[in-house]
Amino acid sequence: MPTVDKESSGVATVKTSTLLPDLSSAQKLELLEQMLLIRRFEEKAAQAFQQAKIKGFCHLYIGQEALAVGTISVLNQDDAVITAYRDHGHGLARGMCPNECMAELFGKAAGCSKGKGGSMHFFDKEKHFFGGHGIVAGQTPLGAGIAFAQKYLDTGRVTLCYLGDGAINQGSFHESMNLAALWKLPVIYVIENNDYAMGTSVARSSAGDPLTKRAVAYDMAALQANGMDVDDVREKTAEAVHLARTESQPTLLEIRTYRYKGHSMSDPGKYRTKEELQKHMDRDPIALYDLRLQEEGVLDQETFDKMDERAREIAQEAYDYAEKAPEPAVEECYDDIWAPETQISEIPFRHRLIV
Amino acid sequence: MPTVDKESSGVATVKTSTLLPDLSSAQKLELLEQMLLIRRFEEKAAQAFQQAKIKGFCHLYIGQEALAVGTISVLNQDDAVITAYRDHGHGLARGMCPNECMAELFGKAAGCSKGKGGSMHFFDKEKHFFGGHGIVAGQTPLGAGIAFAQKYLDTGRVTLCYLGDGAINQGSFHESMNLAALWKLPVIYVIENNDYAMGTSVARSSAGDPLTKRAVAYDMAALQANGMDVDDVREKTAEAVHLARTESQPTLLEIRTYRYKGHSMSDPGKYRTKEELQKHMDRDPIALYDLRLQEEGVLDQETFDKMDERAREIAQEAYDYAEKAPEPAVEECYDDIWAPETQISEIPFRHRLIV
Amino acid sequence: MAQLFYREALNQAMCEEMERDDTVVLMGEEVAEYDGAYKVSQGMLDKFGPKRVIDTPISECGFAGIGIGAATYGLRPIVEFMTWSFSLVAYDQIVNNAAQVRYMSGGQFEVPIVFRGSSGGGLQVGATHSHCPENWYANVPALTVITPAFPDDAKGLLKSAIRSNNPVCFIENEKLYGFKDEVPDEEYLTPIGKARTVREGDDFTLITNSGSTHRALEAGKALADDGIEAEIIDLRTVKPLDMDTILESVRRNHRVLIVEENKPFAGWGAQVAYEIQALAFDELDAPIMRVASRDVPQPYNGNMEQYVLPNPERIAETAKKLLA
Amino acid sequence: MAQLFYREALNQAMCEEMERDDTVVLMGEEVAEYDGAYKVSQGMLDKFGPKRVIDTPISECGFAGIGIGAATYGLRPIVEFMTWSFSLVAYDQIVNNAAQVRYMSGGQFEVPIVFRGSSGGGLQVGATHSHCPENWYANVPALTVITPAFPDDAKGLLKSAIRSNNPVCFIENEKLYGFKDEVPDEEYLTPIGKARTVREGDDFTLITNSGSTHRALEAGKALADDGIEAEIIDLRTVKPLDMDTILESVRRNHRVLIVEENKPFAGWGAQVAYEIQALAFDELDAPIMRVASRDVPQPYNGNMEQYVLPNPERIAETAKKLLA
Ligand SMILES: Cc1ncc(C[n+]2csc(CCOP(=O)(O)OP(=O)(O)O)c2C)c(N)n1
Ligand SMILES: Cc1ncc(C[n+]2csc(CCOP(=O)(O)OP(=O)(O)O)c2C)c(N)n1
Ligand SMILES: [Mg+2]
Ligand SMILES: [Mg+2]
Repeated sequence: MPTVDKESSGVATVKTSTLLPDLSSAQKLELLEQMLLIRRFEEKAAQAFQQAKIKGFCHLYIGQEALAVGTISVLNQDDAVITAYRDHGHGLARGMCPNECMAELFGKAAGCSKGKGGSMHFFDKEKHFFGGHGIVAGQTPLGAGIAFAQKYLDTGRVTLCYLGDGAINQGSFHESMNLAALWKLPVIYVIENNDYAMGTSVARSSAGDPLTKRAVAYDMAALQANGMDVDDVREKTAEAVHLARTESQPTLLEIRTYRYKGHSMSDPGKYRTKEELQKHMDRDPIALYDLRLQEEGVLDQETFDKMDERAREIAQEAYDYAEKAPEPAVEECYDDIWAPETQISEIPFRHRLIV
Repeated sequence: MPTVDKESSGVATVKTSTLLPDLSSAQKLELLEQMLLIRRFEEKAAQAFQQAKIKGFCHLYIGQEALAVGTISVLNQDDAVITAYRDHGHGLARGMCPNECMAELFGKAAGCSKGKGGSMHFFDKEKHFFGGHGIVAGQTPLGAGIAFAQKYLDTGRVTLCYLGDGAINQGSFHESMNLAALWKLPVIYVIENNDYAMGTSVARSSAGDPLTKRAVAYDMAALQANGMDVDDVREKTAEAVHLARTESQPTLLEIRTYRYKGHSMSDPGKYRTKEELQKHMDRDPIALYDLRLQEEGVLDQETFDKMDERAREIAQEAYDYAEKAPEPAVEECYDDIWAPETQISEIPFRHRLIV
Repeated sequence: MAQLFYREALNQAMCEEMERDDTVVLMGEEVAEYDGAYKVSQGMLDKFGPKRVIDTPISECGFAGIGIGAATYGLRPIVEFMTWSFSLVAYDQIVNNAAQVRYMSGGQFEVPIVFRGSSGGGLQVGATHSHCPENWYANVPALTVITPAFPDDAKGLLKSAIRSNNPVCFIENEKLYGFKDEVPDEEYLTPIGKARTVREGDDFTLITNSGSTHRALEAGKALADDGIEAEIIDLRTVKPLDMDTILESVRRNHRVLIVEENKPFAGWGAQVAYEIQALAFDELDAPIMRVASRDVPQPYNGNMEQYVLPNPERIAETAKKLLA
Repeated sequence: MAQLFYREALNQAMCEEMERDDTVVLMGEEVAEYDGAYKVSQGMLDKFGPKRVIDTPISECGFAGIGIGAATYGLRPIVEFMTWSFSLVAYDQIVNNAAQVRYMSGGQFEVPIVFRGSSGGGLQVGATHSHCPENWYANVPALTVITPAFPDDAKGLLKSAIRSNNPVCFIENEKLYGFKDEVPDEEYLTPIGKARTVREGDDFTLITNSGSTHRALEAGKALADDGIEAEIIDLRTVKPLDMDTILESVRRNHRVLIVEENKPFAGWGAQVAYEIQALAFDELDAPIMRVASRDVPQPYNGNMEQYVLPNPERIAETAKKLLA
């Protein structure tokens, strides 16, 4: 069992001892499948955005697939996941229906949020996916709150709360870390460090290096993982999850990754060089895992091509589904504001149109 | 010259080399005088509060005198000071007029803030005293901003920004520390750790120990001082001030102190034992310094008694002054909202009474 | 009926609901070991223990968000702001998360949470500590805003708020904690969204809420001595507005005075005035008038602060202008 | 006269003022190396260097407060919020510090600061990103709130705001950045606190601001085809209100429609309506009407969002009701 101990750096870390059972070939292929699905889904979304079928903001996850897939793969189905606005990958990794996700991007009634949330606000209660949040770091207190409830209700469940490297400089995250550590909440804060917040590099936004130091202030456990290697992501996440589940201790998990596309579809990305981008694409998480599985003999090129073909099909089906799906009636803007009252009588006037 | 370096704890610290010239006897007596003045002023304020001449909140500084006096004594006259609502001590140590301070507590027009600010909102522009702020940690971004301007204008000046131990858990302080470290602002954040935020002990509010660890995240220099010993306070503050002045680097300075009275006048203080209080009163900063000076032969009992007598007189004079001072006219509530316009024509309707 | 202080009535409401429902928790600064900065939660730690009555660090943004997150997971948190003035650092959490997560999720998640605490001026705590946030929150589509003026309403409305499946801003008034009045002994719920006529009169209709209700009643007495009878409606719930009760009275009295502690520019009274003239234009014999706080930051000086607040004298004077 | 985009006009205003006064600095997320998220600060880093055009971390509360502190020390910061929706995490700094430090210090400190950035809906960015904060800030006594609708006003008003010795909330509109119109070539200042009649008409008076001005003008055209002439007043400054211009028009037209993007409950339009009926009651032939955003969180779906916003159709329909 991992225990918190302090390195000379002052960063509390979790002693790694392998907690993960070896994966069956089928399980390994499933990880690859999920990463491929995210990649192809996002490419399709990009296409739909260029066709103006998707509006507003659209933040793509391409390049970061191993992070969402790896972290979520070590969770139980009933553990909770909450993230920021770059949420397509997490939703799909959590098992959300690609059709409903794409329909949400198209703003259709069949979307996972009935077309009211959009790209930044995916939600799926059944999948224990708590969104999809547009305000930078605004989800970090919510993540602690979900963990608070999990602990209060003795569920034995844990929460993965993702945030970007730029989000660590919001006060809400600092308050959340202190509260999570002080109250021993089973939450894992996963910093998806893709080196940039829009056009601002970590070095230009954040004093202190590495980011795991942000945990020192609270004597909180901290770990780093390589976000391009799904196996490393899984191992480090497993340590943190185990610590949360067995000792109800939070962990700050910094995962280094990289986004291939612009911050959002409207970002030309002048702030980085082609070489820098290429360097990261050369360690592509999907190619890397494909290679590993082929070396292990779990996979051959033909199977991979089939899997990739299938991923493209699913993405295309999602696109077709979303396109055909009906628009919501505009009057439905008045629905979903309030939950029906069950313990008191309905509140009068609430649904009155204010003149 | 001090330079930042990291200890194994991961807390960056300032190499101490004595930066303070020896004090003359007169200077030492002045420190004692200031501490005595604050003590007697606060006692008089407490009396006035019980007489209902002071209303609202009144947070006394008794027990913490060495902290304000020691830190401010190493500043230049034109360095900036900003603090929270427990601000009487800092104002007096900064050289504010006791009469105007007491008049402010009485809500009189002659008060340092014309009776509009009250106990929590002392200000004195001439003394480079930027308040007096009621929202916990709300002054911490302002402190960084003042330091930003000092640096921008090449003033060579520095800013002391005080906050309480409870204030470290506000997001605004975290954002301020990151910005101060990232932009190398000449600001010293002084945590007045008196062990309690109202009735909440540090252990119940703040994960991580010691509080200087809060600086690690930002690779910011950090120091601790004994707030009951004015000499120790001066030495550590001098290190931080030197670092800010010569290298424009911020420091987190945790000073351990204790408040003898309730959080505010309305606090019975049930959360601590008489013994705990006594333990701290036994290392009273004034008694301690008195003893030291008497041992050094700088002071004898008679002189001390005279100084104390004088401090009581000044406090009484302030009380009398405040009591006699006239009430502001109620219509003056419309003054001091806006600075007169000098670069554009006055804005019409601004002073219109909204019907 | 028992005579209870406003603060005791609130305490009873929370205790009864916590006994009734294990998912109700109370969190906030000093609510547990200190018994509450204003003693509203007195004795609750002893009754329910530290698991359910929770002291927080001074992190309003953080613990408001924790309450919201916990609410989406099935708890029914009561989040106390020592005063609503301190909710400004949590404004984003309340507006963007508490009020919008249900909508943005297409109705998947419920957010049954009550934010409550003290508010308002009159105790000389100065500009940073005297805010009246009714309009800031009532402007936010999904939020319900409740502002009780009497102990019985404080209890009955807080119980209803805790049982609501939706986010409620429950805005108490610091000057009322020490106000004592009758509270029914048997259990009861006060309906959200219903105003209460606290004084009947046929010369004009005065619409008010919270602490201002008491100043209005004082003014009402003084006016009665001059033969002017005010009908005084205590909104109790600021949003949604009980326009039925308001319009019924306006149709009888044809003259309206609104008394609110909000600063005037787009305070809640402006909305009430707008709706009355929109819905009962022909019933009005005179322009609707308002007595709000003056449009200045809150001064510390006592006389000045009373001058800034809607005090009985200003209310009575304005009423006379209204009837002139 | 040159044809300039709204964003270019804002850029010129900042550049001219920074050339004129060394104490003016610009800080915000992506304002420097990225040329601004909406390209408002394009080229300013090259012109003025990193000391005066400063990229910030995503810490609105922190850098808003830094701007305020620097302003009390004599600088004149322009603090850009990428959008005003993100100012919610800085609400306390703006309300309690920017707007109150001068008052609480008895007038000792000046706070010459401009908070500016994009706002509003219509681009399908959803509930968290579409806020219209005019009323939230205009309610705060010391704040001046400016909401330009045209490039020339955007430039002239921003220059005035930067030269003001007091805190200004300068609320731009995302949909207008790409709007092009004439801007005088010679230097000029547009006075704060003066409304502008952008269309003359004698059937009714329409009062609006910012992006809604353009929707109102569209509706005005459509109505003209039906022989209805709207007089359209663009407030330009929401607080303080130019009641002279408003009342002068109301006295001629006797019917008033207010069009605002604020959510309706205690939006700025409620205040305008209140003041008009208070000051010109006998001039009104019909109740004042408002077209505001519908009282729901902002939906992502495009048609739904247009339905929620004050669109030209709703404006025209309501105008016809007003004249019926
Ligand atoms: C409080 C707040 N400020 C600003 C924004 C605008 N914004 C959206 S994403 C973003 C950058 C975030 O970068 P990071 O946290 O690293 O996440 P990434 O986009 O890299 O996944 C910014 C500034 C916002 N949504 N919320
Ligand atoms: C944002 C905010 N929350 C709560 C309060 C109420 N409050 C005033 S002082 C205080 C305790 C602060 O303790 P600490 O920071 O240790 O300072 P000390 O009183 O010990 O000097 C609290 C909770 C406030 N003023 N501002
Ligand atoms: Mg990033
Ligand atoms: Mg303390």
